[in-house]
Amino acid sequence: MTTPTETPTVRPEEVLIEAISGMLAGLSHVAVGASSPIPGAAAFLTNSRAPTKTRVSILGSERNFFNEGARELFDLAGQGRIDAFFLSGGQIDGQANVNLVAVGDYRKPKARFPGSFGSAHMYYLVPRVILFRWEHSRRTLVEQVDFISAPGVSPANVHRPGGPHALITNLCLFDFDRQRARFRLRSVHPGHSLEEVRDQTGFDFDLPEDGQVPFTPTPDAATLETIRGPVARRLAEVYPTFAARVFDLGSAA
Amino acid sequence: MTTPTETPTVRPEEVLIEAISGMLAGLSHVAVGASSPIPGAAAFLTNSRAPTKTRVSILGSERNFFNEGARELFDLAGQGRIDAFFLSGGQIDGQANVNLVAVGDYRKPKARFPGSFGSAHMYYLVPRVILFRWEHSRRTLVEQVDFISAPGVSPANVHRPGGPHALITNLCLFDFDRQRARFRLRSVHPGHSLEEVRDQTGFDFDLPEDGQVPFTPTPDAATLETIRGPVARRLAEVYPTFAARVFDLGSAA
Amino acid sequence: MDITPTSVESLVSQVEDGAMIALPPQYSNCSLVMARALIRRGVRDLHLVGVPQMGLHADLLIGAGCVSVVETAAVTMGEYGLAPRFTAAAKAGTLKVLDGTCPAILTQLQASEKGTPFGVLRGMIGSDLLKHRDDWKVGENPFAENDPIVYLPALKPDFTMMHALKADREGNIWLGVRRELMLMARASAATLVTVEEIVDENLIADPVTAAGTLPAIYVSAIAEVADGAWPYALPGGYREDEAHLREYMTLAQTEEGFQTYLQRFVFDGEPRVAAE
Amino acid sequence: MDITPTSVESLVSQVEDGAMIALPPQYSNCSLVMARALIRRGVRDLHLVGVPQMGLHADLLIGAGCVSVVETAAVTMGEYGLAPRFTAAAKAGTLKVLDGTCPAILTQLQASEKGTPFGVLRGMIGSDLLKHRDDWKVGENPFAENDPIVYLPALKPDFTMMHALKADREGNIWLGVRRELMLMARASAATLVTVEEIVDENLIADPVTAAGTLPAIYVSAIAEVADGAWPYALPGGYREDEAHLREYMTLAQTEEGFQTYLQRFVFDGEPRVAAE
Repeated sequence: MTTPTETPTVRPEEVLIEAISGMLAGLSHVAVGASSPIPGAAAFLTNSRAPTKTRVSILGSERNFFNEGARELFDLAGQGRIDAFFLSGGQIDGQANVNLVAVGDYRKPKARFPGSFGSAHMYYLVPRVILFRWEHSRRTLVEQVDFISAPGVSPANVHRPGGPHALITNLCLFDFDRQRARFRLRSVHPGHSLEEVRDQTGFDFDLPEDGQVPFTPTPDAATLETIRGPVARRLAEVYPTFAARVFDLGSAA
Repeated sequence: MTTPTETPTVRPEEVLIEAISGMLAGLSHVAVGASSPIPGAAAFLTNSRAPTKTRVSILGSERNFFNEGARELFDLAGQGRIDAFFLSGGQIDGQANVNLVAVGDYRKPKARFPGSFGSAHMYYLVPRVILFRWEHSRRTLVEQVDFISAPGVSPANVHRPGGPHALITNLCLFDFDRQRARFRLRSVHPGHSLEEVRDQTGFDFDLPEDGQVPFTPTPDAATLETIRGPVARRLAEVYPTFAARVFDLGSAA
Repeated sequence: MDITPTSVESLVSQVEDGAMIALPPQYSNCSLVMARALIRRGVRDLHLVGVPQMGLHADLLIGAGCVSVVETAAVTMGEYGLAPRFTAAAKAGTLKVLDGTCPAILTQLQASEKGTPFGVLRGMIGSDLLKHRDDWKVGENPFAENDPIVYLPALKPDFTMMHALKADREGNIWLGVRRELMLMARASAATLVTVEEIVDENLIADPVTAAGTLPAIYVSAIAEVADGAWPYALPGGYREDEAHLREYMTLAQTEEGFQTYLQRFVFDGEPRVAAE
Repeated sequence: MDITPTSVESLVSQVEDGAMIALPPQYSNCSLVMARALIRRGVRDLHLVGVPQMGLHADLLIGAGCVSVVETAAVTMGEYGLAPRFTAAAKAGTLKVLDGTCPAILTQLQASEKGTPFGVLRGMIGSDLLKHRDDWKVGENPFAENDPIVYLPALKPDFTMMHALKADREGNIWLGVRRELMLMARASAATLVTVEEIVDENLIADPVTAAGTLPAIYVSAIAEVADGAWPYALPGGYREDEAHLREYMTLAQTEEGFQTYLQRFVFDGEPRVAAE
């Protein structure tokens, strides 16, 4: 573990935390998966800004309010008591299908991922699912996934109050249009470009209607203070490794 | 509340407690409904005789080992973890149908009972259901019930590992033959007669194969001591009114 | 995320005519104080759901004319006898009774808890319950041949009402082993709770009490009110008031006597437990 | 009704080749000491069920050749990376993987818990999971028109294996909020438990601890063994042994390295946590 010799003004992770937090503003209950430190930080940031409005629960952590065991998160989703959730994928395609299972032939795969977790349920039921994948490459963002753990869109007769809302990577932020089943680029993170996004994306996507691609806003000074202070400290309780690496904080072993 | 001036040698309730206990011997788990003091006493007696063998749970009491709330009893039955249970009925008929709902027209009944409770589930799933009805009369033991809360027998394609095993009243003990869907008199309680049973029973029933109707055995001295000692004391914790009345014990208000 | 306690009258002011209200069984955390407040409010056409059965709280509401439908496995006064106002209303045909059986009602709530449109349950086939329940269906088990099973629609009450020993400042409620109350709250759109007291400790943060605590996310509003289960018992709190229940049983045998009871114990202000 | 504690070796001696074993998720009361004993016993063809996912306990058993089927929502080493022996076996095609999704597995266990032949669940339609699961069916909701829903058969494991902080002399097990373990035990034919210690207090008789206690009726056998979850954490007990898990991840990248690990930490006697 190396200590950065110079702290950058705004870390790339902080841009994502701010962008995601913007998509969570005003929601009542945000649930975060067990290995999602950046979404977790974004949820904590939203909660710091509106502590009486937005609840945050971290799956698998002892720091949530569940007491019904593993099924409570999924039951809450079924009851409509979760407003936003995060999913990732070994592959994500242009129709927002996610693959958490395998690359190549399912029975003898070239790559095998851990498995679908709760995606094949949560993706259907949580109104605002934000896809999060740090690595933006043609390996991860593909034209068509090899295995659909959970589809981006469903026929009209399939009960589906929820679905994909956006996709955020280390390069940019896409919105998802459920009617057209396509991503539309919303913004590119500072230091990156539309060309880089095009180069690294395996699927076709739309541009903003006015054709102008803005940069993803960076957090202001007050927000940075919140992220690096209370948010980072809460994060260190749940994701110590991440907090130690990014914020130089945490209870490293 | 009057105190009996003279304690009878063997109380009628004690004959029933002993008879029921005999039907519970060797079972692993006996569950008893909330308002069933005689079956409860029988279960405690069985447990006193074989404390490491037979568990007893009293529904609705805080003195059981449930912690999943109201559904646990029914789930246990569904799992096959309950060996014996008790049901009663405002009416019970010759096919062991029980009526816990209404006499006369269901929509505007002549008599209305509290309701079916869990009978329409437990009667199907618990291997040994013992029907208990203190009042043995043509009013309670009828040819055909006016409302079937739970049927005595079911067609072969209906999943039914459980069902009626016996019927015990203040007059006698019947066995139930599920193949023939008929009761067979096993014994008449001391002080009563076959004629009295015939007079007071609204349905037709079989006699023992040898035509001889024995008396229901009375508990021996050691058993009476157990019933009046440890069993009565445990009963007083759950059914104080009954224990006070029958055993002159309990925490009367 | 703190919850601001309110009054019992404010809790029941949320309940509109025709609401579907889930009520706990008579041995488990009944909020009699809310039942009395509902009567004073003069609410009408309630649809009561017994989870899975009900007692005095239902009998009072029925007798006071607040109820048009009861959906339950039983209405019972236990050792005290038949529930007098329920029995009278059922016999008069003025009350619609949706007769059920305990595990069916629990299954219907579990379907809501899980967000599925229905659940299934063994038993019931051949029971007259099914004859009178158009909302229950016998269907096939798709994993076997000729194996009928009962399909039960999800039941989502508008409200659950309960009384508990304590709540904390976040709105978490101590329920111990009475887990049907957690099921009811999860299955219902809103949950109104009266508690004996509000405590400073955080019930869900303490790993020892967390398992027996209803998390605040399921709780809509709370009022702090002593003796809220009276005359029923509160597990861990107080025993039932047998003398009062006998008095009720005597008075409520007639419509006139019941009105006397209502006047004395509901309309003339909120009674408190007399003896300790 | 007391239960007589036994040894870990005696617990796993009940497990025959081909048994279906439900295992808790990696963050919840895994009995690694039983997994190691199973490997020493040389059991074969196990069918592991992850409730709803598994970690090191499954990776060890798979790598040691004890497993022919895994039925799970995931096998994961969390922040440490992909589960190396699971990944290798899946890529080699030598392990049958029944890929599921968390709430489906929980629904299948809930069906067993309730004694129904199946349960239903929203979601999944259009997922490739369904393509590869002949045992899952898409059917209709009988209470609506044109509303497909997934039907899932009841899952009844032969065994559940878990580790807990404490048991009492009756065989009641403290689990706190880890209620998936109670579900697993209720759904399974037998439940084998290792515990850190056996205590004199009665966990189910105390109303404060009762809610978080697995009742003894669901418990088949218990062994008292310290550090039974090691190198995983035990909630309320100890933290995970990160250094050991990193060592595992390094060694288990190759078959050879994994055999070295097995020899050192499984076959050469039962290791204990080194540092406190």
